[in-house]
Amino acid sequence: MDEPDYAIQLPHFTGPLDLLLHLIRKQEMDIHDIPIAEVTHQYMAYLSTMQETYLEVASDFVVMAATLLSIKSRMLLPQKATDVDTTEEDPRTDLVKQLLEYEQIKVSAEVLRERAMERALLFTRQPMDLSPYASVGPTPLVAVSVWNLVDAFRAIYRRLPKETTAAEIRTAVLRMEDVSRNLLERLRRYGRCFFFDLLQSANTRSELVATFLVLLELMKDQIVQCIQPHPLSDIEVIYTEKDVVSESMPAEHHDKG
Amino acid sequence: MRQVMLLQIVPALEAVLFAAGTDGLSTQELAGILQVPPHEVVALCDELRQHLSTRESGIQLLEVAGVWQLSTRAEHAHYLHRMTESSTSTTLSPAALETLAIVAYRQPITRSKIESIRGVHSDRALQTLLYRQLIAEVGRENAPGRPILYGTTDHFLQTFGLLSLADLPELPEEPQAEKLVLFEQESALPRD
Amino acid sequence: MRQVMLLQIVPALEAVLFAAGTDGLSTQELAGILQVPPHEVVALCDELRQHLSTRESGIQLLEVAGVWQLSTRAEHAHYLHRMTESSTSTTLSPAALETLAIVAYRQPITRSKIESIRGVHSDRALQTLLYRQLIAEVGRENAPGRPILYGTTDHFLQTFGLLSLADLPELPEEPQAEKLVLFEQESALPRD
Repeated sequence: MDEPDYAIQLPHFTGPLDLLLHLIRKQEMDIHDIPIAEVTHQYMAYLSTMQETYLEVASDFVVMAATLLSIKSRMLLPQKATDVDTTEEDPRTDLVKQLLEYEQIKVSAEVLRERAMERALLFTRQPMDLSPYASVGPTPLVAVSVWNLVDAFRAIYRRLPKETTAAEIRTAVLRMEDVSRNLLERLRRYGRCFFFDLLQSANTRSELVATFLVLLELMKDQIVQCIQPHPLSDIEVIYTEKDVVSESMPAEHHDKG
Repeated sequence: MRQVMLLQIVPALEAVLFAAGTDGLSTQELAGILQVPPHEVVALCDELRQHLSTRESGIQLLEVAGVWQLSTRAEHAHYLHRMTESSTSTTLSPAALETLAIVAYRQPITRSKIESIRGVHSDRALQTLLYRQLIAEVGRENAPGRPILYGTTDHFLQTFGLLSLADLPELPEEPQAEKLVLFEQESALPRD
Repeated sequence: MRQVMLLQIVPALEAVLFAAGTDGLSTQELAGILQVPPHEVVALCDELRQHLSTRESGIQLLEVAGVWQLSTRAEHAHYLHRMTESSTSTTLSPAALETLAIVAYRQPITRSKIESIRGVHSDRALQTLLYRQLIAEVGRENAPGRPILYGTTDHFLQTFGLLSLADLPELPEEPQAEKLVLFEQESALPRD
């Protein structure tokens, strides 16, 4: 708790306000009278460290840096000491307001987190299957079409967090290894199966493409054999059990391409 | 002294059996969870059974095929019957519909895979779909715990007017993450 | 006499709540199933709650998200963890929690308002919360571009053990404007 010097060892701030608040509270500065030059200096020091490692998150932090610098310069403008009842606003006012609101939210978030943890200690049970108690079967559904299913599926995809895909792009090589391992595991289990069934577990287009590429690679290495009895019929994939090295990674060939 | 210690575990036993639901737990499994020897599990279960009956609880402890399981009592069946009546509706909730869509397009599929796609627990939605006979257990996955695999039923095909699963409409071009950001507005889907 | 009759329904109440499991049942639903007026349902629930605690049961009665629900007790959590594989619900990141707190206390709210409070882009946090169904789109703001308004869901209430939004813990006192005046002397700066 009592670290002698400020900031830098804590890289995980959720945003510029989080960082700023941390600097202010840590130095026990008065939030209503922030020593802006001091805070700006510390903030910039943190930022330059961060920019070396977390380039992508820096933009919001940079905006705040600009705000701090602008406040600092406005405060350096000469003022009359007798100016007590001036209508001119303290350039820090908005920032202070924002910090206070943010701090309130931060505390609430912590309270919520604790509540969720308490709640996570309680377990309920799956609803009982009541069908034996139903006198007649369930009333038939009305007005559902197959398009409701398609819409429902689309709704799920709209909701899927972006990070899944963002990670896929950056770690394409790793993902290929996963896909390959997964595919081999399934092939070993099934022995032989249809091409279509094999691709069905793919949730995204890139997973589909990855699975397909891995399959080609496995064919090339003669770990699987593919047979198509007639043109356009489903291709059968047969595992030939040649991959003695269980974790052999055909995907490695792809990381250049 | 030992006896007293053991009795303190009875509420824990009740809690564990409660959460285990319809599957119940074997003596062996209970011994592992409660960290007591198997023969003491049996004594504890007897104790719990007695507790439940003397305190006129609405639930009872049964031993079926070597598995301990909590259940409701026969005399309350008519209340449960009334429960099914209040819950039958002629539409599916959005949650049930989503779950059904996943089962339809990704079958056979386990509950945990469904939940990882939807991002939330799907017990209730699955229960509804099973009750409505739109989906059914179609096997077990060859994986630890041998989880149940679900698939759609003939009744599903009938309800949605499909000849076979091959008749399911193709999914729209998969929205990639980029698209999620760019097209936040709902775009109208082509209908036939 | 009436009182005695009512008490006999307590086991039935326990049975139907047991059957409902995770879903729970609202006062209204219970009134229909047990065929008693709603205010008596509440009395019965209190009775059951007391029963369960005096007889040292492993389960308890909760009122969450507008429904009555049976659950295990916190003190048995370690037995239950031993039983269940880690649940799908992984903890939320601090960024997602902050965003959730803003939505909870300021709903309905647009993304841009959330971002102005957090001071940082919140796409990803929002996406995570939508995926976990802790928040949902609840409408559009009547403003240029008709931006989406977000609000919390019932699943949010469940997850945080809240009866309703009114049950949210109060926001910490915000320092009042008067306090600003206190520092006037120490500062050479003009205040408004």
